[in-house]
Amino acid sequence: MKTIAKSRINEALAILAKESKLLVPMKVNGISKYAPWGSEGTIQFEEVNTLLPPKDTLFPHTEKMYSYKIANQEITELNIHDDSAPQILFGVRPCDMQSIKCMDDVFLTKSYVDDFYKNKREKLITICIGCTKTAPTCFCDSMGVDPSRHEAADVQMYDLGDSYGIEAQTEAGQTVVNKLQELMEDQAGDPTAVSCTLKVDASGIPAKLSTMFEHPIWKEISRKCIGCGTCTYLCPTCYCFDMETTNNGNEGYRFRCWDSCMFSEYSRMAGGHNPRPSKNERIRNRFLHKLEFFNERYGKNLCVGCGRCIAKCPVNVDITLFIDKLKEVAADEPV
Amino acid sequence: MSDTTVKMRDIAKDLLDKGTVHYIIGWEKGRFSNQSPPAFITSAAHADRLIWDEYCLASTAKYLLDDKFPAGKIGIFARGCDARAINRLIQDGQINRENIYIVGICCSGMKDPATGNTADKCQHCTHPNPIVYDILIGDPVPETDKPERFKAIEELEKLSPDEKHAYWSKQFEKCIRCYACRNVCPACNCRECFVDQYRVGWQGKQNNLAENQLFGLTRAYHIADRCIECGECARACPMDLPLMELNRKLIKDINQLFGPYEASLDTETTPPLAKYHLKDLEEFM
Amino acid sequence: MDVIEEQQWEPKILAFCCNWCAYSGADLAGLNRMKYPENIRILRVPCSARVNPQFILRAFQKGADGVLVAGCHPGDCHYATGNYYTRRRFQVMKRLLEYSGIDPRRFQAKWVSGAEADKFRATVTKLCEDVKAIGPSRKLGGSK
Amino acid sequence: MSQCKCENPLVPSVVTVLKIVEETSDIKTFHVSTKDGKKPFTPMPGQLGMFSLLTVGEGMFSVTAQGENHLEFAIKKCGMLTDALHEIKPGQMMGVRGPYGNGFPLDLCKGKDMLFIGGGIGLAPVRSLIKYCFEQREDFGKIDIIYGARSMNDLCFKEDLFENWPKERDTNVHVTVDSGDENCPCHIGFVPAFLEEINPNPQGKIVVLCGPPIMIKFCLQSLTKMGFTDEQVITTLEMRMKCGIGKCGRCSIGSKYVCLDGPVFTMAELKHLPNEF
Repeated sequence: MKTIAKSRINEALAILAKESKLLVPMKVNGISKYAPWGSEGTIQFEEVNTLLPPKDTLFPHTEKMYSYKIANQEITELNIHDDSAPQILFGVRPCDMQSIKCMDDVFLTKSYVDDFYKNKREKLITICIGCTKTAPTCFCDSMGVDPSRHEAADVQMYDLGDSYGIEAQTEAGQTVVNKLQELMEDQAGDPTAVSCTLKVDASGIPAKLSTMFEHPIWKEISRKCIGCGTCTYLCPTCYCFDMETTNNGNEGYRFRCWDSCMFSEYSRMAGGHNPRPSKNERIRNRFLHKLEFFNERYGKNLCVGCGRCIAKCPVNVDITLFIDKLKEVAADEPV
Repeated sequence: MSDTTVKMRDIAKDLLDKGTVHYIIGWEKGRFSNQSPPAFITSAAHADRLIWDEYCLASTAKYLLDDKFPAGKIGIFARGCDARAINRLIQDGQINRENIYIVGICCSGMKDPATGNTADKCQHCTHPNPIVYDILIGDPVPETDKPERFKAIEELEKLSPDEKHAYWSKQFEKCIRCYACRNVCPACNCRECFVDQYRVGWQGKQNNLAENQLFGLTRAYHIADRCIECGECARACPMDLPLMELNRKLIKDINQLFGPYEASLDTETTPPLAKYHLKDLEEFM
Repeated sequence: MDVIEEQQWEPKILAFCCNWCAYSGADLAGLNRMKYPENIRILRVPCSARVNPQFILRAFQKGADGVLVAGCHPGDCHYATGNYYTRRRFQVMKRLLEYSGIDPRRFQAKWVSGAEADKFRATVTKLCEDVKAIGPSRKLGGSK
Repeated sequence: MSQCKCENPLVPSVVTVLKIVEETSDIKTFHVSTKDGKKPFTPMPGQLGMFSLLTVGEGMFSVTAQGENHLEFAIKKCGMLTDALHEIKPGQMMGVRGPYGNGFPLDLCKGKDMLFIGGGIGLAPVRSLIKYCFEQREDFGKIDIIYGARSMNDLCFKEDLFENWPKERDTNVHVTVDSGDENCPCHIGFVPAFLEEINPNPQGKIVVLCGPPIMIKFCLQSLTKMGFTDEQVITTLEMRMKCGIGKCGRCSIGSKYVCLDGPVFTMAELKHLPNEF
């Protein structure tokens, strides 16, 4: 297998950063996230995963869509905003790669393609590094994700202790690997298999959930939720967005920004009617969307088992505890 | 800690069996050993889920707002900060005292699940013993004034305007506007928050430094004279913003300008910004 | 902001003037042909207590370089106690603005009675000169 | 279902308001067409368009009718955007994007008798199908139109209701108002009660039902009482729609997106969805 010594990884990064914007997992200002290589902060290849998911490289928290100029009744200018540039996402973990695959299904299929996402996605090269250790909150192998590799990544790298095994999986990945040719040696070495300590039995959940819309389990699970957006904004697969306008005199722009189904005014309609008035309906909607609705529509779970929501929920609402409780409870008998 | 757990469970069973309370809010173990999230015990059989250990960090008080017109009394285990939060909700007219049955617990401080040493909110706690309760568990813990809780603020005040701006910009750039700080805060109990009134246009929905800072400063100002320094906002923030450094700055100024004051030690004293004094300091002549 | 633009830059100052005193003070200044800088944009409010401190934050965010809140002298308020609340409110807000890095000279609160036309002119002129000295406001994400 | 031809489905194309017809005190119909006098898109009956006043916001409205080179939207004043829309004058330039939604299932309705039940502004989405039925008159059997509103001056599309449609072949129009004085020309009473009075027989009939939720609820009860099956009843759902292309999650019910898989559903389909609308 082709390998690059860990000591020479900075040279590899320098080469990659020449033509395109290179994003690496870093701790910037106390927060671990994907930041441009070279920005002040400490690079973190040894950490299990970042706190902020790579979601905002393809689906930014706030994204300008189009700007316009108005002259009383006329629309004098309307131009679409496109700031997509070639990017390389280095050091993505398999669970986040799976989340990118879920986002591709949402934004690129089902009769409409979202151009803002597509432009960025086409110019992105993903370099996935398999995990060699897991955090207590990781449960990706229970959700059908292999912690050591992911087939959708352009380049797959394995942590072999003092060097990284590297293999291209797409021709975009091959161009990247060719650029790093002179840093590579041939070395035998096989990736160490790793498995999560937190195990969950996620089989048969969509079928069971489809009969449990009125089940009392929702009230019991959602009672301690405080209705904030932490879980949805840290989740790599949450893709709900809102669109708003900002005006400044006779010009302005329309932007889209992340939104959370946990917020009270998320589904409030013009007349004041709200189909999900209390946190009970909202938690039900979020868990059903993650474990059943997305499955019905796209054929895969929307939860990739990264554990960020478990780690950071202020009151420890835990989707794995919910799945465990789901197993014990029969479809209709109360909790 | 463990005999407190036993007492908690006995009291809960007793209250639920006799029907004095409809349900009781306490803490139970989460999945991991350093997690003790809030628990809602509805029947005596479940009372054994209750636990008292050094990770019962989340406040139980604000859940009273989810049940403003309860079928029966609501039981609630309250530490020092929860008791002040209950006073805060009563004084803001959100709940009334007869609907709740408070079991006070003298609290000697909780641990930060990430680092294991004393949690920030407990380091600066000035009232660990509950100031309002129906029964009390444990004997009172010594209370000190802890003036050093304003030290970090004094450090920041010495900086130049540009350094201050740089510091707060770095902090507010991290904010992801998840509103966890607003949703845990007992003083944040408006019927409709200015953040949700998007038709009025108080604040844009974009996530950039300008809107984040507007939200952070506005929320800090809205609770300036009602903040009980429970530290839940800083604990709940996933991005670890130093929110208490904002709230404590306002409390420090209010103490200096209008005389020493601590929020919601009782439910009668009007908060300083809701009243005036003819002889107030004159600065705008 | 290159140098040329620096000279052409004119500060934008927002003044909340209470209808009964400060606004009539400004009116009187106009009647007496008093000259004060035209960068000031006066916003008439029924009482200085009507000014929500969040307006100040929003003003700075939307590009104001200086903000003035002018009300009646304590005791003269048409609504009896309005300006007592204003006094406490803006003493705290002034310090919070300073604490978050905004230059204290950018935000002023002053009592101007209906007869003090000259005090209004002096306050506005001094505020305008201070703000011109400091330069455009970048803080709180001030626009351009 | 015709595809939205502008290259980016989230960016509107610019149109001008040609004419504004004041239907009632709070409902206006807007006639729009592009700068070069053509339709921005050609929707099927029941499809929606995202109508945007750039400085205020966007809203999803059904295309109530379409001419050779203009589209018509009927909009009731009940929110921030609709208030602003009711202030504008002809000549105002707007943004429109679409067509969105699945529109009415025309193959299901072909060859059947049609029963249209509308309430208040609910007639607007149904009117696109009614006009289509009159254009392809021979494909459809008998047509009954039952329409109700709060009072005489709350009836919209009066010209169609009283002049054009009664003249059509094999069509009868029943109009009712909730309250009116004795010399009011049409029936007085609520739509569900009026429906039971007319008592249409369910044989070979498709019902298109659209109106306020309370009216839909009671009409459904009377229809089932009269023997109509769930497959025969079609309705359009009014949900909060933001993107219109089935991505943003706002209009989701269960795994379905109302703006993409709807807004037209048969009652049978609606029964399968979790009742969260």
